[in-house]
Amino acid sequence: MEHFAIWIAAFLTLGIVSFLYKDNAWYKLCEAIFVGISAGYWFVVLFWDNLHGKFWMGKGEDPMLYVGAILGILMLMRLIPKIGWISRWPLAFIVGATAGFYLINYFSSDVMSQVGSTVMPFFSTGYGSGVNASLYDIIGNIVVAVGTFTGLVYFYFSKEHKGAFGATAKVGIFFLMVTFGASFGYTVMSRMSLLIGRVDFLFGDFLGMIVQ
Amino acid sequence: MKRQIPLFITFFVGTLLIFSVFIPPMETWGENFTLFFDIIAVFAFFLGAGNLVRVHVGKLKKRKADWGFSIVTLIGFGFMLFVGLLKIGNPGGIAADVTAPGSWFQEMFNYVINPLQSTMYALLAFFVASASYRAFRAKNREATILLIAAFVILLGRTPLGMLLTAWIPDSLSFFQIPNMAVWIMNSFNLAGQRAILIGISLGVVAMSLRLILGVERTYLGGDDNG
Amino acid sequence: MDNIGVIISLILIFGGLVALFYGSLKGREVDRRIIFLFIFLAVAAPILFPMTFEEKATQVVKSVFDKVENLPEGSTVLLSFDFDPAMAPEVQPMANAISRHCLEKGHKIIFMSLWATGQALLSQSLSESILPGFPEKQNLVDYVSIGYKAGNEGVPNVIITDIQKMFPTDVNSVPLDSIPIFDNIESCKDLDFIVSFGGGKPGPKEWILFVGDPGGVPIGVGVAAVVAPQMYPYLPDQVIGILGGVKGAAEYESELIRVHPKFADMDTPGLLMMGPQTLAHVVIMAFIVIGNVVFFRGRRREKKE
Amino acid sequence: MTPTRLHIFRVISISTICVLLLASLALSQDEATPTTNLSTEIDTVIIEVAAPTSLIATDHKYDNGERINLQWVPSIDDLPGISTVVGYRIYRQDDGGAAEAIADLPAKANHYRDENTELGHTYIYSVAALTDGAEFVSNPTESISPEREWIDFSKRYLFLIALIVGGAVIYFIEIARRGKKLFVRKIAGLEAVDDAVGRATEMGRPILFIPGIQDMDDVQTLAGLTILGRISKTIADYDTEIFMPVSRSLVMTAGREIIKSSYQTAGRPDKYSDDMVTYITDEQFGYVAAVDGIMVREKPATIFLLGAFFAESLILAETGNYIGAIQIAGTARPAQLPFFIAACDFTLIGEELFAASAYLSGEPKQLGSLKGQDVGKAIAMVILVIGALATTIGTAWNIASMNSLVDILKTIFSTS
Repeated sequence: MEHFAIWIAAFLTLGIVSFLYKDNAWYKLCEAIFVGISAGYWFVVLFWDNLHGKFWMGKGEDPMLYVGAILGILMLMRLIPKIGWISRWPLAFIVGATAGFYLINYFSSDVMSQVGSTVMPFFSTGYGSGVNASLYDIIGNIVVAVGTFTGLVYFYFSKEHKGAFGATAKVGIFFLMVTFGASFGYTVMSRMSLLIGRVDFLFGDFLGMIVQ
Repeated sequence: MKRQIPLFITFFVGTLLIFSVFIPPMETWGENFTLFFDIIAVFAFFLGAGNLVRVHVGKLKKRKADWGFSIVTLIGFGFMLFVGLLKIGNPGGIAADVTAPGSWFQEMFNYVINPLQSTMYALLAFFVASASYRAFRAKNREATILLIAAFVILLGRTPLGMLLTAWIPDSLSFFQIPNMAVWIMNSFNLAGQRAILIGISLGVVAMSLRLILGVERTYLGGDDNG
Repeated sequence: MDNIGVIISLILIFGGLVALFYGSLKGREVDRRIIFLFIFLAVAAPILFPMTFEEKATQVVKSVFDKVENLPEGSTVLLSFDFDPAMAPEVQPMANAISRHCLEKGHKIIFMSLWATGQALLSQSLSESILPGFPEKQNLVDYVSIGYKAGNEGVPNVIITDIQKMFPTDVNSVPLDSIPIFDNIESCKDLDFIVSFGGGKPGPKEWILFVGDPGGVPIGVGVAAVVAPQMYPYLPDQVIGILGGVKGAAEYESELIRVHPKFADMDTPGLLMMGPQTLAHVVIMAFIVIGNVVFFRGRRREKKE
Repeated sequence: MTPTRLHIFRVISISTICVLLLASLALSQDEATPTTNLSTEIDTVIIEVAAPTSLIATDHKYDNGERINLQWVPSIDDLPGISTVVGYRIYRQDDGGAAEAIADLPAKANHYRDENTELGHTYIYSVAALTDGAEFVSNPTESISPEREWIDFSKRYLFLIALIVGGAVIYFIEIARRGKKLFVRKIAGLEAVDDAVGRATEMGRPILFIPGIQDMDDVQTLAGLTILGRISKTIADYDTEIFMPVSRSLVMTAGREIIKSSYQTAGRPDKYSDDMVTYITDEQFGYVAAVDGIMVREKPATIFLLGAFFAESLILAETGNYIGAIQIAGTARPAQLPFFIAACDFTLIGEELFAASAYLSGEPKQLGSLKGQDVGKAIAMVILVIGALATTIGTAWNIASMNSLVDILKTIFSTS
């Protein structure tokens, strides 16, 4: 069984990789398997967790469940063309709830806490710790403050990027570009380790070429 | 009417959830939303799965290009439903968790989905390389900055970065490339991320308000029969 | 055999890159499949033919190394394995390297873990990697493992004043009172150095906040790569040095071999893992250079026309 | 200054002053709860240990009456070194019933929060110091009932600032509704949208729209879908082919609704087909495998990647780039932005994704909401400057007034 499984895994691995050369039947086969099996997987998991788990197992415990079920059934009204428009109700519910939920969540975790953490002294390693920073930290602190400020200027919509404002926005773009370049470079290592894992599997588990 | 009711639902639910954060007796309403959402999503899944089957059966019937692979998809989907809903080979029988180790369902995950997943994920290593080749070119000032930042960080992640700047005395170790790389991550990167995050959340606030107030109603589709 | 493989693959990779560079001088673009092939070679070759590159330790790693190196013989060091199997590939190599270094220098080591799953990894490290190189070292005299105790950050918070209260015995139920290492050690304040290996919570940060800061004990940390940038603000006062990810481990291993040639034959998972990483990074940088050469050649040609 | 700019300026300055005033008021009322910690160092061995003392139960503030906080002074024998106290056990009497153990805590513990109380019940608590085999119980508390608060005052600043920013958004929507012209600058990626659609029409090749891999409960998906609403109108007008593979069934439903109505508005309902929007699979990389296949086989001329993306961002964008499609991407996941920047022709960075639908609509009301957003940014910038300067001056020269200003800011913006 174990051996067979390794062969299957190797077959699928190589099939996906073959896409890098060009689209081909082997890749199409793997893709078809992937789509069919994974769609089935999620369908089953959601069925047991959300339908069976909530309605059969915890029967009647929470009347709220039935509100959800009604909304779900309204969703299925799409299948009946004449009253398909009812399915907009659960959709409207989800949109409203998402909007309300996110509005305040994002506001507290990103606006409030991010703005709060910009309140930082330049010459200290932290708030209330006296003048104790090295040149390294001081430059770093100033860069963070300037970068955040100019970055926000870049995103400002109400003013044309011209004159002094435009120049500040340019500095903002400069910071964003450094950010993007740096995070790109930093991520390379973790992406490579994924490949190392697969190559390790192919040469080690599958071909047995790695002696250790 | 067909449009008014959904608009009202959006407004009502949205406002309620905003205020629920500030009203302790309503603090669990956000969780209820998640519960509702999960349930609606399962019902919607019937539509999705139905669509999947319809599309592939259609391909099969019309003998469209690659119809053979549609058979594979349909068999795979049906097989997973079969072993998953009946819990075939599950050591704990029908009462056990569907993903119990040893069940056919879970074995399929381990031996088929898992290698496919991780290989697809591993393709990123190749695409990271081809994207760097093409994108990091000094076409203009912004691209040049992007290029330099990426290059310094890449250098800093290899022994090369240290070798190139090893002559710099320890007292000036800041200028050694690996240390510069870290410094860039801690200062420039932090600043950029912060500006982006603040911008995003303000964008979310305005977007949410447009939805709740009904200024934005695209998601409802058209006025008539629907 | 291995050496021939290494040489051939390096010639292939770098010869190919030179050829592509030459082509780029003529303004020739590189097909992306060629790039893919090079990435594959760069990752596969060092896996098939183990290839290591000497890493020169950066200051942050070297400070940890120097601390261990310069402590007087017989000092007591605490090494905490605060990680789970998911983090292990990144963090375990450095934990092994530092443990070996401590034993080599004749320091006494107390091993422990703040993670339930860390204890198994700790005993695996001990029996498979660390101890085999030191047959003369005795349990309870030269090293001891006191294992895992529940309580998260509460554990360091307690052992800063009293180790025995949290750990009445070691992993084999030997009372701490009867263990020679603990003759002069009552709390973490009596330790000469503490290193925490981890990346989650509880982990290095908790050691800094609950033991390093209040107790004044020097702390070193070994963390997963993604966490490393978050540790830098603690330098140099709250943390002596930082080992970040596989790269940190590789640097430490390199330094260890350089200073103590005795370790030349030890297993160096950090350096081994850095092999494919380094080659892949170099290949990507080479392609960035080639891309720019192609770009500038093309632009010059446009201007001429 | 133009009137609009004056408005923004006024809103910002007035709101900043309001916040600072309210904050200083509130701060003066806040009282810190003193933490008691009376550990004494004694070097004698006591077989019997003293029970914990000074046990106090208080209602947890700003909740729905399901929490009670306990605080006590640990046993004086709970010392570093030779202590025999191994932990504490909390007992609770519910409505005069028998005392039940509800929690065990490690040694040194001096507080506990009971998160399982019910409104209307009365509770009496006691704490026992545990040794090996024995318990030494404290005096019980007075009986206490959890209380329900109707408004969570601990979130007052969050409410206030959200009110100011939200208010500004609504204010500008209203101003725009009344017919006032508001200026919003061009957003680079969005200028390209029409061209990109036009290109696909000219080439006679389809447009691929990818709304990310998250469901309708992610606001980024909603942003992507509203942009789809604008784009699909142009598509319907030009009669270009659009294809939208999705990884969530609900997104499929919503996507169909949107595209269908665009075709109806364009007067071509017969051209619309449900096949334009297809569900693939919920599995992240399964979806990616299929979309990659679609890209290389259908060769779309234009690809939109607008929504929530994870690691798959680069796989999709690189494949799209390979087939030579014009790609317009946008996401609010900062980790994926570098990859879109590298591989796509235009990238909507974070906030721009949300602004896009408003901008593309061209409706004054929608543009007004962007102005409101700017008020939020302006506040952030003002706080950043004031805060950084005040805290720098305050810490460097220890100036009390600066330090108290910083304290106020820290209090307002602390979210915990």
